[in-house]
Amino acid sequence: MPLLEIDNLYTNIRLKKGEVKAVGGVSISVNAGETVGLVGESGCGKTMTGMSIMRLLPAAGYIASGKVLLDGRDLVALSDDEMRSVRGNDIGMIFQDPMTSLNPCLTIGSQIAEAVALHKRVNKAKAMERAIEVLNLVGMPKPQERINDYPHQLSGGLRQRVMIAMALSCEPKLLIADEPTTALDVTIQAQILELLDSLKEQLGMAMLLITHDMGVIAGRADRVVVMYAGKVVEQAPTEKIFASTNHPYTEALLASIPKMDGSVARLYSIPGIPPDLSNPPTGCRFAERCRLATDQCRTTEPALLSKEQDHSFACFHPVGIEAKHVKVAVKEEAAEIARIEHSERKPLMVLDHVSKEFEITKGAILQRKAGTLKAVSDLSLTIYDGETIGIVGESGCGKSTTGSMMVALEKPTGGKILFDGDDLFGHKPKELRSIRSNLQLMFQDPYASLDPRMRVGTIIREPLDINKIGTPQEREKKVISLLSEVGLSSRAVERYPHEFSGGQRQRIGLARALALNPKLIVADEPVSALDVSIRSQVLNLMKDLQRSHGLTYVVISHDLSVVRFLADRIGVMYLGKLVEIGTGYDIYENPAHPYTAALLSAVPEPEPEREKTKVRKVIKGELPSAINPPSGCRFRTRCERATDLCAQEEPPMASFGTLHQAACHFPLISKVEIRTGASAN
Amino acid sequence: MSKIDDLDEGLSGEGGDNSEIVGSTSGGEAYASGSQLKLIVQTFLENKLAIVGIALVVIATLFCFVGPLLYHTNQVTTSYNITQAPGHGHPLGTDQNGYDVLGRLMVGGQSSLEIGFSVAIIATVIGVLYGAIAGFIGGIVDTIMMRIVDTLLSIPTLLLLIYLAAVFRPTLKLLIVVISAVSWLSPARLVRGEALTLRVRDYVKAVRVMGGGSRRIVLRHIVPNAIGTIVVNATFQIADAILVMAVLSYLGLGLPPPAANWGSMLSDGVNYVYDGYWWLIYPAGLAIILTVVAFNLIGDAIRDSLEVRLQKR
Amino acid sequence: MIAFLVKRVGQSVIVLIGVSIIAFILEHLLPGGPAKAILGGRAFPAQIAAFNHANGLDKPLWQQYFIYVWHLLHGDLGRSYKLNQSVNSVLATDLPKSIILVGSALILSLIIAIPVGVFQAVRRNGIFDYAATSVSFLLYSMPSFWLGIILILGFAVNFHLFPAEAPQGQSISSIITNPRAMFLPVITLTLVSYASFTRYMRSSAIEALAQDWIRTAKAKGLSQRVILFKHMLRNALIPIATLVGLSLPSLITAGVVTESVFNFPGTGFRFINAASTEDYPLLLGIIILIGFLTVVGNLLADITYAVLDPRVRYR
Amino acid sequence: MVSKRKRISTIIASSAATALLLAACGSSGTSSSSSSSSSSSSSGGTKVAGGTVTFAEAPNATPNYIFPLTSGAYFSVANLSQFQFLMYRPLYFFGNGTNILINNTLSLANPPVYSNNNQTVTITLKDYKWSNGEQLSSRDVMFWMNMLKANKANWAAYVPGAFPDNVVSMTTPDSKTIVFNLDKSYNPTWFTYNELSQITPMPIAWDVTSSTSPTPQPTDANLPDTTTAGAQAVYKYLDGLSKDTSTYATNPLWQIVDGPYKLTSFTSAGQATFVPNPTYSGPVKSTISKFVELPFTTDTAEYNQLRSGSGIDFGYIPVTDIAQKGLVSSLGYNFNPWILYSFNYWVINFNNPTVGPLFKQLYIRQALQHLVDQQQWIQSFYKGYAIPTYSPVPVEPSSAFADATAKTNQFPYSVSQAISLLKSHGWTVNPNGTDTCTSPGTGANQCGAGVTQGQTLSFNLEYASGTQAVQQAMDAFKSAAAQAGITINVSSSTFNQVISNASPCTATQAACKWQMENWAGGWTYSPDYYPTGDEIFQTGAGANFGSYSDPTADNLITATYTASAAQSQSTLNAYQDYMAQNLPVMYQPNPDYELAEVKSTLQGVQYNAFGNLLPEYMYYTK
Repeated sequence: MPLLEIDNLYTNIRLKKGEVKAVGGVSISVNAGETVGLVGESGCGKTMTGMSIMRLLPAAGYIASGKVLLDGRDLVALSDDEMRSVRGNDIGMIFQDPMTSLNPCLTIGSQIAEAVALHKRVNKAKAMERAIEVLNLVGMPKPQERINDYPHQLSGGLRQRVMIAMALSCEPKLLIADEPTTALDVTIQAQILELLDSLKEQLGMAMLLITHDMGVIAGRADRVVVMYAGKVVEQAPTEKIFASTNHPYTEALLASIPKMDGSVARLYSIPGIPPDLSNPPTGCRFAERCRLATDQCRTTEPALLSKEQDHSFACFHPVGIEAKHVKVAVKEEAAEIARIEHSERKPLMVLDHVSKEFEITKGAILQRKAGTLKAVSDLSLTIYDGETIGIVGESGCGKSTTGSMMVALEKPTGGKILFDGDDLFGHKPKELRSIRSNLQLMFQDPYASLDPRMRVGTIIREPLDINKIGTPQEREKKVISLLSEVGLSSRAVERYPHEFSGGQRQRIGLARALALNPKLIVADEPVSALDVSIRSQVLNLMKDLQRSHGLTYVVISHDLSVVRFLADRIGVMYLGKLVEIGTGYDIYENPAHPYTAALLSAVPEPEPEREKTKVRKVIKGELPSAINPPSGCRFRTRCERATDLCAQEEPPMASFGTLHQAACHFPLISKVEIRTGASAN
Repeated sequence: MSKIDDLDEGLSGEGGDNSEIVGSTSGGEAYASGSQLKLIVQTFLENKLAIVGIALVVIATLFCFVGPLLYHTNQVTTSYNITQAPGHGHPLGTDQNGYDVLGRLMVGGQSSLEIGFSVAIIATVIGVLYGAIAGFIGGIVDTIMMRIVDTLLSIPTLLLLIYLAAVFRPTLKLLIVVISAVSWLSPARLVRGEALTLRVRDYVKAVRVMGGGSRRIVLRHIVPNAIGTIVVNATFQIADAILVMAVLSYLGLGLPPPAANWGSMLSDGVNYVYDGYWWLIYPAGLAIILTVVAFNLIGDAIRDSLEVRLQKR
Repeated sequence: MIAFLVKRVGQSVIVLIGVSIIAFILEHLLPGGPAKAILGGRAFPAQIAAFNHANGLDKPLWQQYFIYVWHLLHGDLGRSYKLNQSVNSVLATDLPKSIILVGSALILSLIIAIPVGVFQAVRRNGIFDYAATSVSFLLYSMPSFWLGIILILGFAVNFHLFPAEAPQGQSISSIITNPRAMFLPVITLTLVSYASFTRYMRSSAIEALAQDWIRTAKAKGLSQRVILFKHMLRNALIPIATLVGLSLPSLITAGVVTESVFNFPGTGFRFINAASTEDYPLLLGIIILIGFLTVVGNLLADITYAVLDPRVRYR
Repeated sequence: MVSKRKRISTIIASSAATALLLAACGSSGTSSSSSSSSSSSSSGGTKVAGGTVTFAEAPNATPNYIFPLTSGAYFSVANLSQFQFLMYRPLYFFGNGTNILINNTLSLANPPVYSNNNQTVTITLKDYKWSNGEQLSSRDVMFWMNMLKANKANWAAYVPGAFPDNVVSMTTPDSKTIVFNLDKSYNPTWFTYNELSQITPMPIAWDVTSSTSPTPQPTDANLPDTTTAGAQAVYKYLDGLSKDTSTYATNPLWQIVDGPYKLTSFTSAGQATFVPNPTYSGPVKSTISKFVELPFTTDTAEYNQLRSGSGIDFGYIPVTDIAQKGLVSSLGYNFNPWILYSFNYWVINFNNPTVGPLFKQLYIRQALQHLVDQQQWIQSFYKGYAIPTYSPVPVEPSSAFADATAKTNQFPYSVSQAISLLKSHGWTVNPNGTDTCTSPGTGANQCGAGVTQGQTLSFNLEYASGTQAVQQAMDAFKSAAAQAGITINVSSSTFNQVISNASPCTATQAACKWQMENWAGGWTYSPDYYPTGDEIFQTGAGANFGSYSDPTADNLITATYTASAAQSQSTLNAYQDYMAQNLPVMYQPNPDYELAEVKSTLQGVQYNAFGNLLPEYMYYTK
């Protein structure tokens, strides 16, 4: 008998008008000691399923029908009191955002201990002892001292450890982890996933891992359940899901994810948007977006059928059985091409020993200088016309600040930025404005980057208005043509941003950025706020536009696969420093800097084989403060190869190939001497 | 630390309705039809209390401005028929000057509403300009301008009003000026606060990247986006001005008779609290309460519907 | 935290200087200047000149301002010529009484508003919530003097349950020992402040309840009671506590209307009397005091916030 | 509650304050008649010794100045009549029962003797002792006069040329006699009632300049008061002490009294407690053992306390609550309106550049007076508790001073008479519209000097806010005037603003913009007890706020204070008859000072027409 058995669960949410059928008949089972991954895009009902198990639905939500059996006991039928004794005791839960999931007013010790005291009926002191014990278990350094800390005194990673400790304090049989690492940096994500894995083994519990990240699933789950629009569309052991996908949705999902190996030239993208669950379509819910849909799909709902004993899917035209798999355009030996083209390009922007420091001040009137935050230190980089540079790094590494300086939103405190051979900040404000039209920014949050009070037409026309380009009629025309270029109809002109989806808004943002015919577009996390299926549309569009407009891109992202997909050359930043730069091949297949390698190994890939066999070099510890960065090599505090030399001397940039450079005393590959000197970066 | 500064604004909000639910189920992919104004109006009209508020305001306005055309009373000549109980051609009796109370309620309501609206308009215009300029120029000018506002806010409105009303002889215009003079502070702070939060929005950054100046940012982006807050605040200000008038009248610092407003009618009537002349106490009081409640309901509803718009983004 | 306090104190000082400048300007705005305000409209020019000289009013304005500030710094708020007493001694007798009245109303309104607000937030959009919201709207929209008078009509005139006016004694003890007479004024003030407190409490509680950590607490299996009182209330009370700090000046201002309705011999009532008898030095003295209380109250609110919220405390 | 109601008493208190401008000049004296006192009440019951009487002070009119040489800001009934006089008796006490007479029984001196064609006044003191054992002597009177001369600018009642300026010299032939030599002949009644009335002898012990000064003896020569500088130093010291109310009951200086009571406690809120002065040497000694004056913030507060039936022995009922007279009686109180010797009017500005020429036309003043419906106002607004005003000499309390003319309404309410007055002087009358002058000129049937063709009758009238009845009356006046086509723009302001606005001016001054000002308190004859118009209606007089100027009136006024004793009343009659007709101001009903409510067991209460409190007459019955 499985530990947890969800049987035909329906969960609805009442709205002012009608109901959202968030979970529409889901059946999932989880065996003891097993990790089941629950994947799907936002709004597919995966979180609601988790919440339904815990019966922690929002006030307007309710379980309409179905059973949730835990050890044979139907949780749905329990009284509130009985259910409370299950929560935290039999089932533990971890949430997405450790920054907001802990009560800011209580010490972490008391927050852990209260669950222990409640369920294990021990006194406070005993509960506190247990709290220290579990904190120790989750790898919290010096738990004895940390027990009286408040959540805000801890970093995100440590907070998530506290969350885990809390969930595990009563040794539950089942752990529900809802996007446990989404809010964390890659290296921390790897730490936490590793921890969860080992704890699961140690405690012999079952885990329901809810995530949107196929990479996380690939490496951690024994079995995968794919949800779409409130329904389970496919479930199978992890290897099978990836290797012999049967449902077109699962397949499309996988095909729309850029690969770390850079083998994909163009992503598959799913047309349309998910259905409105307050009025779900009859028939297959994916039919509207499915390349294989027939009339039958639109009228009849396919049942979840088992192909094999452990593999089932709900489709009339399963790929791999009835239909053919999608073809994904594959890149030629990309790295080589980049190397060849590069020599023909001329520099567009040169960052010459650029630094940016923010002063931290104290005091009311005197404003004493309390320190400087060294956001970017001594960064040199040349951007060639027509190429795409990717900048990767964890949060706080200075990549966004670098982007801001490139579009002249921030002024560097040291060094120079040359654009087309001109010092960008050597101009009067008025001249700077006209130069600026060559430098545009693409924003991360498509919801915040468009003025909600303006019609789309006005938004796209605004840069033309500001720079007084053309007559009003010409501007109107330009707006229409821009819209069609990004794949939106001219009817959009009269609409407001809130009428569009996130992906469409990101297109509007692109159209606006293109209005001034810029030479360089800095895209700061261009797709990180978008769902996987939407993401691929935008990424493809970005590639298309680059070709048609001859654009130069700087793509800033924490997502290494996105950067790998878009960029010709990639820079890796750590704590304000550029530690390595090279072509995608150089960086991903042949990294020189230990940090780059560690970063790469931390990224979960949607390749179960690779994930399972990967040698994990998990970076230990947390990111040091940028106010007082470590001396010498900034990475030395977390580097396995670090010696005294690293602390005393800052490693210079050294070449490892034509376009490949890294700053490390003890690189992973051997240096290459280049006669022309080291300034070819 | 801005948490405390924004306490007023932040807390007076009612918190998002089902934001969690809407967010997690529709995945931000919900399409709203029509313009956002339509959406706001739609949400607004769904609020039954808002309908009550609107209805009350319409009734009050009709009562005060159309009523006298239908119900003719002599509000010019006093009579010695004073403090008569309702009946005998005076449905609500007569007041201490022999005026018909029902007719007086209409005339008095006119000036109450006029004061409310005038104050709201003047204070909002001044406040928005001041707040926008502080936000527009920023830096040290902003600091100085906001310290001035802080300082003025440290002197309680009512006391400042009492002081000013005691020094200057109250006339309708002067009272409007004086009440406006203490009422512009909150819109100024609100608009400036909005400017501060809006200034860091990505779409404002986008304008900078396009080469747009601060002027454009303030006028085309910040002020239009703050308009909701401004309108809500103005609604509350109408209500507050009517209340303040009543209190000033009660304290003997309002408009002298024969000019009448609900506040002065009420405070005159209060003199007869022991004599059982209820018709001098309750009608004017009810008129004030209903009107003030109405404006508060409307303001609340507008705020809610603006929030809904934000939730649907 | 200390740097933050230093900064806040610095700002407060600037605001206080502003308040003193405004009060100084207000005094000199008086028709005929301070001398005429004090000596009365009919004073001979010679008398005014003598008064001006005796009180340094013939010195340059900036010098006068510094003399004025010098006096303020020594706690001298001026002299009420109408009462023939220093403003300080007037306040010394009146303020404690106001503090008792407003203080007890404040405490009482919090005692009612907190549970009601919490309950409203928990049973959001239920019948109780709607009823409580309507009541608070009604109270909020009611001119406070009218509320007081209706209470008098109801409790004192129609049914002789409570006296119609506050205790008239001049000493604090005579006020404390007459709780029956304190009932109506305290209740009036309580209802008025309850109206705003409960609305704050409700939204503060709703905000707290919507936080992720409430969900965490639920996931731990804690009971509703523990979640409300241990987790939610503690957080939701932070803004309320700062609100109490912010209402420090209301010790005087809240009483202005209520005290005059019930003839309560406190500072607020004194202020109104001073306004009607044109006792400008007393008026300004009280305004200065309130300005000071406001600034101190803001500071206290910030400190309370910092003390209650560990996020600020350990910064 | 209801702060508005408290003003009615402010008006009284401050009308005494307006008396600060009075003064004058005068001539010889008769002693006004006088039978001894003890008027009101004496019902059955056995008189018992002891007991406490609590007296309700008027709202916001608490004592706040103890030094008898009182400056303008503190010159009020509350400070003088109801506080200082209990301890420091004036040389001549006024008000004999409810009569407008000198009270020879309670005065410290025998009636003054006028000689030398009323240019010399001789005063002999009665046998009084200060509570420190010293004899009341002529030196004490000289002390007052020295202080007055040196500090006259600080004295509320000082007017240049009048007291003490009109006293050429003084001598003290012996310790009981003072002789005043005056600069000319004065009407003895006037000089006694209006000038000598202001003297309050002071103990020599007060003749000090600091707390460390040695205690002065009456026999000491060269005491500070004998030099101007010294007297000013003494004033400065005593005035300073007076500004510290907390020491009123404790400073030994203030405990030296010649009146019937001593102060034993005084709170900053104004609660004063008196006990009998055991060494009081006057004829009527206190029966009660304690007299307490209670402060109240509003008259509603007082009324609430009264309705509680305890706490107040001598209080009052506010006019607005008069309907509940019965309720109060049932609580064991006797009702008795207390009337002061005053008359009520509002001033019109003869020098106003716009409407001054109109006011200068007697027919216009008469037309306006015809629109004041005094009877109706008294009935409707004052509930019967007011007295009509027909001339500057009050009709009530009845006195020998008022003649028949003063007791009849010369201008009874009549819109039609007002209209016909205007019509007969060249005005086109337009009831409920606007009258216009269509026949300018100075002829008998023309508009009059300074009135132009097409001029309209439109006036601004500002009144003191806070009293319901006044507001009602002013609105009624506006209404009545409208019926005669006269526009009255009514506005209100605080009492202080109104009296401040209503000041004499010349047409070109900015301060002359005011047209009509009504502070609703009129004029109280105290401590200028003789009702002549020298300080209110004589050309250029300080309290002639409307700048009324009429040669006939001037002559008649001068006659009243320079006439011989024999002609005293006939000159006064001529003056009041002329004033009744000539309307220097607009007359309006004069509300009663206080609608007193006294515990029915409390007897002997005196309703002194000048507001003086005489607790020594009070006693309880079983």
